[in-house]
Amino acid sequence: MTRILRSLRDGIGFDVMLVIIALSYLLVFAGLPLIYNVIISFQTVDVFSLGTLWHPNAGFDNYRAIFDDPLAGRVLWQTIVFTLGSVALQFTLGFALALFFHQNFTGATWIRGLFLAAWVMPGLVVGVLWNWLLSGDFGVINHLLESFGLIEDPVFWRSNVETSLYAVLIANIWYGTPFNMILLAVGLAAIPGDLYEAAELDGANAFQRFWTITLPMMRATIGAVLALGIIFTLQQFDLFAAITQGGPAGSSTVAQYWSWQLSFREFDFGRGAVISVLMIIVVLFVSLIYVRSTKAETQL
Amino acid sequence: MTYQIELDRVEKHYGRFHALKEISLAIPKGQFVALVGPSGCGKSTLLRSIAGLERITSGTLRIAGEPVNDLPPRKRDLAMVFQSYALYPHMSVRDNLTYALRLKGVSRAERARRAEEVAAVIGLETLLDRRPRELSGGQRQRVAMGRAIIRQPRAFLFDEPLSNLDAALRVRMRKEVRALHDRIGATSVYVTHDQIEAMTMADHVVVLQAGRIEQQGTPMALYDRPANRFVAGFIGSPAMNFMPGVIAGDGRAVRLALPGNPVLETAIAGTPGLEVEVGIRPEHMVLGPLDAPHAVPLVVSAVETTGAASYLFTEGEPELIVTTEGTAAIRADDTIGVSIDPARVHLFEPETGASLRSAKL
Amino acid sequence: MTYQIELDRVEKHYGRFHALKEISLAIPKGQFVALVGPSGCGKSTLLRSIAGLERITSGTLRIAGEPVNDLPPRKRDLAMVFQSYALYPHMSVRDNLTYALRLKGVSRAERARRAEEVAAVIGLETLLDRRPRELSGGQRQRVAMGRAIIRQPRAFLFDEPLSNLDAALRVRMRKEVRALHDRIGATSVYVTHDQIEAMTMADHVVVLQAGRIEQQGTPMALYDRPANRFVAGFIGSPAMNFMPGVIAGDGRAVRLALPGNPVLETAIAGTPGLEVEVGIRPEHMVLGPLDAPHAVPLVVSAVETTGAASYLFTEGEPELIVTTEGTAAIRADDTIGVSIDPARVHLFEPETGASLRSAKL
Amino acid sequence: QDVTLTLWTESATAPESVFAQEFSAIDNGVTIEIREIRFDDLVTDTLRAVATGTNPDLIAIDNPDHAAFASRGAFLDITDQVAASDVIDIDAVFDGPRASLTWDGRIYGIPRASNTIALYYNRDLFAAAGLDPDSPPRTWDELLEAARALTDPENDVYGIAFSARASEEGTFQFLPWAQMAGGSFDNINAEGVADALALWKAFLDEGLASPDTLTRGQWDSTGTFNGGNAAMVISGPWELGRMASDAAFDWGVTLLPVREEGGVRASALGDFNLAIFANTDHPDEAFAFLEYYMSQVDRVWPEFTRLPSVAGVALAPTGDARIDAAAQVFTEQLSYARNRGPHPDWPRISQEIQTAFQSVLTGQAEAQEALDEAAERIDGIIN
Amino acid sequence: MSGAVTNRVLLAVALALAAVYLFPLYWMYVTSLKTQSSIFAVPPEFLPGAPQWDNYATIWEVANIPRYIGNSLVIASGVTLITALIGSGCAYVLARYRNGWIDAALFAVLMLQVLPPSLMVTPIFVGFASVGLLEYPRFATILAFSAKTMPFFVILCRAAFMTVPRELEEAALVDGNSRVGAFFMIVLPLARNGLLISALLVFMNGFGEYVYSASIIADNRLQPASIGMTNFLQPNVVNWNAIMAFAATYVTPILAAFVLLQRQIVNGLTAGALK
Ligand SMILES: Nc1ncnc2c1ncn2[C@@H]1O[C@H](COP(=O)(O)OP(=O)(O)OP(=O)(O)O)[C@@H](O)[C@H]1O
Ligand SMILES: Nc1ncnc2c1ncn2[C@@H]1O[C@H](COP(=O)(O)OP(=O)(O)OP(=O)(O)O)[C@@H](O)[C@H]1O
Ligand SMILES: [Mg+2]
Ligand SMILES: [Mg+2]
Repeated sequence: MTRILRSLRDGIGFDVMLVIIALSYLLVFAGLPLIYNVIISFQTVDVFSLGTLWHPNAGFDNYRAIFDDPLAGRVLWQTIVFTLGSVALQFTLGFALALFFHQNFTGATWIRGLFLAAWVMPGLVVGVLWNWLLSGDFGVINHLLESFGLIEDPVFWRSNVETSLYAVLIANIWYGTPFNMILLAVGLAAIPGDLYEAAELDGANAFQRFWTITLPMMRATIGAVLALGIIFTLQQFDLFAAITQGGPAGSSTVAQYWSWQLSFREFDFGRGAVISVLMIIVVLFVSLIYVRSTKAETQL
Repeated sequence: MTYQIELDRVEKHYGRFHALKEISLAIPKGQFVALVGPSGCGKSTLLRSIAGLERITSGTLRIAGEPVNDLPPRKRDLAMVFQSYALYPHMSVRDNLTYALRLKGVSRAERARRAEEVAAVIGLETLLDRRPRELSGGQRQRVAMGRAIIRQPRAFLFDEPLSNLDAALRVRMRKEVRALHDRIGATSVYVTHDQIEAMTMADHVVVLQAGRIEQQGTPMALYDRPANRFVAGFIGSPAMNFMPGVIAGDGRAVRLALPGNPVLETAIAGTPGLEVEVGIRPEHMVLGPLDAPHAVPLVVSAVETTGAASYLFTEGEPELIVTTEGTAAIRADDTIGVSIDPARVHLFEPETGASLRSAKL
Repeated sequence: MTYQIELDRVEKHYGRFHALKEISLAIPKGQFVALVGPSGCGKSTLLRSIAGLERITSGTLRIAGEPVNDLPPRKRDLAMVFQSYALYPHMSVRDNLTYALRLKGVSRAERARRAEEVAAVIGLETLLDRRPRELSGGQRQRVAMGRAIIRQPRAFLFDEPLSNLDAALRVRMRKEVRALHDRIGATSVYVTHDQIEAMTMADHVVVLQAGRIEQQGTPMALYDRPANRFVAGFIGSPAMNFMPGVIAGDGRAVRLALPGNPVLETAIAGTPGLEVEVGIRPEHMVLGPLDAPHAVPLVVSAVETTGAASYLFTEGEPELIVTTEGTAAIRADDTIGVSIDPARVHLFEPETGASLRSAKL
Repeated sequence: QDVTLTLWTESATAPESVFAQEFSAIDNGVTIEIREIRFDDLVTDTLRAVATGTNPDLIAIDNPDHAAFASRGAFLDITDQVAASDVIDIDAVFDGPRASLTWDGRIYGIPRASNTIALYYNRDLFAAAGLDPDSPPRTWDELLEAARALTDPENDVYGIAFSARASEEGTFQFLPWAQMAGGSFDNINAEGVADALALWKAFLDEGLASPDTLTRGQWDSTGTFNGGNAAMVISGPWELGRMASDAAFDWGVTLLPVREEGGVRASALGDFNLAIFANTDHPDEAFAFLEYYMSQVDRVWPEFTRLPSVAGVALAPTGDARIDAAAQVFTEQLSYARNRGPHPDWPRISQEIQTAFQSVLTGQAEAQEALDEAAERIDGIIN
Repeated sequence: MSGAVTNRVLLAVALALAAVYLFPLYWMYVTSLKTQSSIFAVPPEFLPGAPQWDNYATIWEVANIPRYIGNSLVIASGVTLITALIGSGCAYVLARYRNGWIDAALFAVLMLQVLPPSLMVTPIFVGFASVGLLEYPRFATILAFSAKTMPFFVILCRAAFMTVPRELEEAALVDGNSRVGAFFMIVLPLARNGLLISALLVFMNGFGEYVYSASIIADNRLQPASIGMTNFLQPNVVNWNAIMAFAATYVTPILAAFVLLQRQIVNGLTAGALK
């Protein structure tokens, strides 16, 4: 007993305990629901039997139904475009802003703070705002583009099957950029200054310093931000609900929105769960890649 | 004449702290300059200012004749060994070494060759693929050194590059550095706390104290003719002994506040009766029989020996150190006779510390 | 007898790298042990193992008689100066110094008092409120030192604590540390590259090479009776000169591969005709008139002088170093006569490097 | 012993909430606690609650969703109490609302109110376009013509606004047109429905309605009408208050145009029902509240601008002539209103209808094909 | 270019960027002052013609804003507390070692936040109902949502802990700290920036939490502001300007606090080199 206590205070027990606590918490409150979702993806779930764990077995019927759905292919493609587009642009813009505000100029820190506004705003409000901004007739974006002479006729961002996905994408980029920026800013600030000094003396220009010092030194942060970015984007829901409802004609439906529609609009929880299981598989790969990438991190 | 590195009344403030005060220094191409001074006197600051890592507050810095106050470090083409090493933690030793070459666009094969070459010099051939975190302190320092010497810059700046190395390695590195310096005809500024390094490697030694240059000159000039008490005490190890004295006789002799109040004839003229501070290096106090003429009797309080030499510490105020060769058979509480070479005596003004010899020159 | 620190066949592996090999070492209470060895030989690893920062792979470590392999560092009650300082960047110098006291629950007033006291010792009274980032390299090192000596632990572990200090400060710190050690009767393990530190401060010197203890003993024992060529070369500065030789005469003499093939009568008995490696320290080669008996004529290739002593490097293979006192009037290309004290000659087996003297003892 | 009932509703300012507070204030030992739930979450949360037995005693629920709960026995069958009640006269309830409450011939609730949609038009713009503000369009052709005449891109004016978005609102707006053309939710591919779709498509393709019609709700569409950017809008009585205060022009309301002169009229039936859950511990107190509600039903128009679902309730004048006139139109329109369903799987049926009209309007499918496919899928759901 | 000029140019660019970026926020404020219909005006009104200040008065009266915000604060604080308490330790360990177990744990942590709340809430609700946690709805919400924010927090903090030199912790151990003590006194302060920012992000997340609160908290009096706001979203009537006024009322103070705090945090000292 004292041995265990001692180990908790000073030894490996301390580490094990810290991880076990967090993991068990997660397993209970996130793991069980996740398993539940996997289970019901193989069951026929009646709206009123939601409360019980055991439902009629459906085998792979739900999966078949999803794969046979004409929407499936489009949703897959749209999900890929939306996720990769969002993450790539959020990250790039976030990094650019973080670097920009990393320079020491008057007010840099204050103004950077303002960029966090998006993070503070509830998703619903952001969705509504972008719904208006992107509106074809009374939308400010069209108005500005027209007054700068960039477009002739208003673009119906939300209602054109060609652009509706991008309408949500734009809003999501706006929404997610500050998250990337602030975390990358923290990562930037943690790089010891003398490395830059050494690199400068070694003849590295700003660009080279970025590629050879900043980027590799920020591996841990970048890996985390990207992995989380993908996962968050895969959960983005409010913006779809507020801007396009996945329409018109499914042109902006992505996996998570479809899953929600199946579960809570059509009350077909089994099929909704199938999509979440497919998303779990995607995230599984993302997680694997992330975990692998941590091998290349640098501990100071 | 244009100098390779030239500082003209350079000042540096850290906030309210005045780190460099009116530093003027001109280093011709090819010279090897040692920068010495007590801890915290501004040596690193001076190096960093030359490198362009610190903005100097005022004054002008020229490299090869051109003012470079506003030139970014990478345009100055200098190589520096940081006191804190500043190794790239995310790169292997090999990549640390060849980073500058890579930036210069040196081919991969050439880089590999140079890395091997330098690794041999710094003795890390087998560790090229390790990360800095997996190296010992001295190995890290050697990587820092290797990173500088792999280049052929206009000037080298070394900030205590050998402090964590053992004596044998240090001797080897000293030679290698000096040979490299001579071979590529570079200019070097070398910060060190090691008297031997400063004296044996440098063409020119600059003594800094509290951000100010106290004296500069060849190593032997500083040893033989220190401009003031500070330099006298700083150069030479163990440090010079100081004691009060009074100018006696016709002004060409000095009476020491030592047992027996010996009077030494010196080569320096002064006003009789003037109180002075007398400095004598431990190695200029010769052990002899107690009854020899002019022998000062001193009681030993402690003996330290390094094998090659022994240091005798004497009782009384001020404590003196006497160096003798080899392992002396003398122990604490023995009384020894010491005779002093009058030609090697230094006199300083008690208040200002200025050397009286130089005052008269 | 129980020892304060006792290592019994301690091994340490870093992955595949074997850093400590069968280290057995017993340090009685109150002893001051210097740990020396070339860069990367495992000194820091040994200290860190004693401190409990590295888990030893096998063997037993005892402190005050108790095995502590599994005891966490804080229960070992040791103070350590890290080679890389490891100052807490978010704390002022004062807080860095008093952190351990705070953990012990020492009162605020007492802590303040102790901080002032230690600051005076390390000469940082005016910098107590600075952050480590705003200190020079030497000042940081002094804080690291202060952090250890503010405590009264069972043992001190010092990892090159003075390497970045100037000579004068180093002398002062040496004395302070040794005085502190004696006052509180602690046990100290002191890693250093500075021969003088090792020889003058330590009661006992341990020479490490490639993770193995080569020899241990009092400083003078190591200087006078090195167990092998490695120790002989490592202890003493400048390093011992080595040259080939052959046992001659009745086995009590050795013929050196030097100009004139001098034959020295030694105190060591060997088989005539045996090839040996002969070691002579530079300070045991005495300059004398060229025509003196046994004088070996050597041509000087370079002269280095530190003021107090000069080192003459000779031409030919092997290069020898001869130490002379003061500033010699000798220059390169001069021919000097050197006589060798036969009593100070060391003989080693060429293959194993083992000392022949010890082999016969 | 005080009895506490819980009522879940979409709004704390809706009539049932206000009446529930009054009912609690009456010294009858019953207190009703109200929980507001966002409309979008109402059904989901209730389902979950029913599944875990944490459901309330009373609920106000959108009428197409009523059948799902009634058919599973989640709602209390109040047929007998209603029959015995002197306050509630179920026969006075309009057919549409009554059908939505009924499952298998039994009664499972009372209607809260009713609403439907009609055509609002901007009299000023009519005049400006040379149309007679007093004879608004009565047939689809007239409607199309009027929309063409009223459309004025120069001044950012669309001829007509409505909502065709992929949500229940879209179904609500589309079904009347399908019904006027002879279709119904269980016969969505009836012959004329394609014509109804053609009409909508014409509005969009000719630029008579904003392309954002596809993603915009009724409230936002009507907003553009109020702002003067659409000359006509199809919407319901809930707009009257906003329009009266915001619209800077003269407006009128008329019945939805029919397919051709004398054609079948149809309209959508909206608004909520009130129901008691079967597992309540206090069915009598809960029913007492329903009775109280019905006793106050004449207040839903003047105080809440909602149309009572019960015949014979006079609509008290509001003091705004336009609103009072509109009330008459809506009351008449209500009499043609048809239910969505009732069917327990209504949301899925509705989804199929939305998919059909959206894919046609975006040009991704031919009208008849899309409708046929929807009909087939709906058949699968119904049977 | 002299320092002062560079400074001013950078500032100007920053302001321009901020202006573009913050436009939606501006739109929120403007809309909250418009009439119901002028929101839809063409061309859009950049300044409300007749500011409807009483939109604010209305929501302040109708919606019990202080109560809602109070609840939001309770939930956000609870979530932050639990997440930070449990998460930072885990993040620290995951940063400290490199082996298969750690990889597995890291993987698990990341995987466990894959599902969107809307899909998690049903099983959680069912589970909570069966163990009676629904009796304490705010606490239940905090528990459930913390599991959502924890992986996020762990992954980010792990990156922060990676920047703390190991040797400092060792120094603390030798100075007499236990592992726990060294963690709290040395490692935590040094990873402070990343931790605080992550915690702040978690707090913000908790402050705007909607899905769990909406499902779990039945009692209006315990519901957070995110739900209070959506009460203006009714099936046919959507009081946009009230929603915007509501959002503005509760976003503004938080934003202000955030701007102030992040400045301290991101700019705080960094560990830097050891030597
Ligand atoms: N983490 C590690 N992984 C692998 N090898 C290591 C690691 N740490 C140290 N070593 C190796 O172990 C050996 C001993 O290292 P240690 O730091 O003890 O040397 P040292 O004697 O203190 O040297 P120095 O005088 O240069 O500080 C070195 O060769 C070093 O390269
Ligand atoms: N960022 C800073 N802020 C304030 N003072 C500083 C800062 N950096 C250095 N100093 C001070 O400036 C003085 C000179 O520092 P510098 O590093 O040049 O000393 P140094 O001569 O290199 O000493 P050492 O031999 O100990 O390395 C020191 O007293 C130091 O405390
Ligand atoms: Mg320095
Ligand atoms: Mg070491």
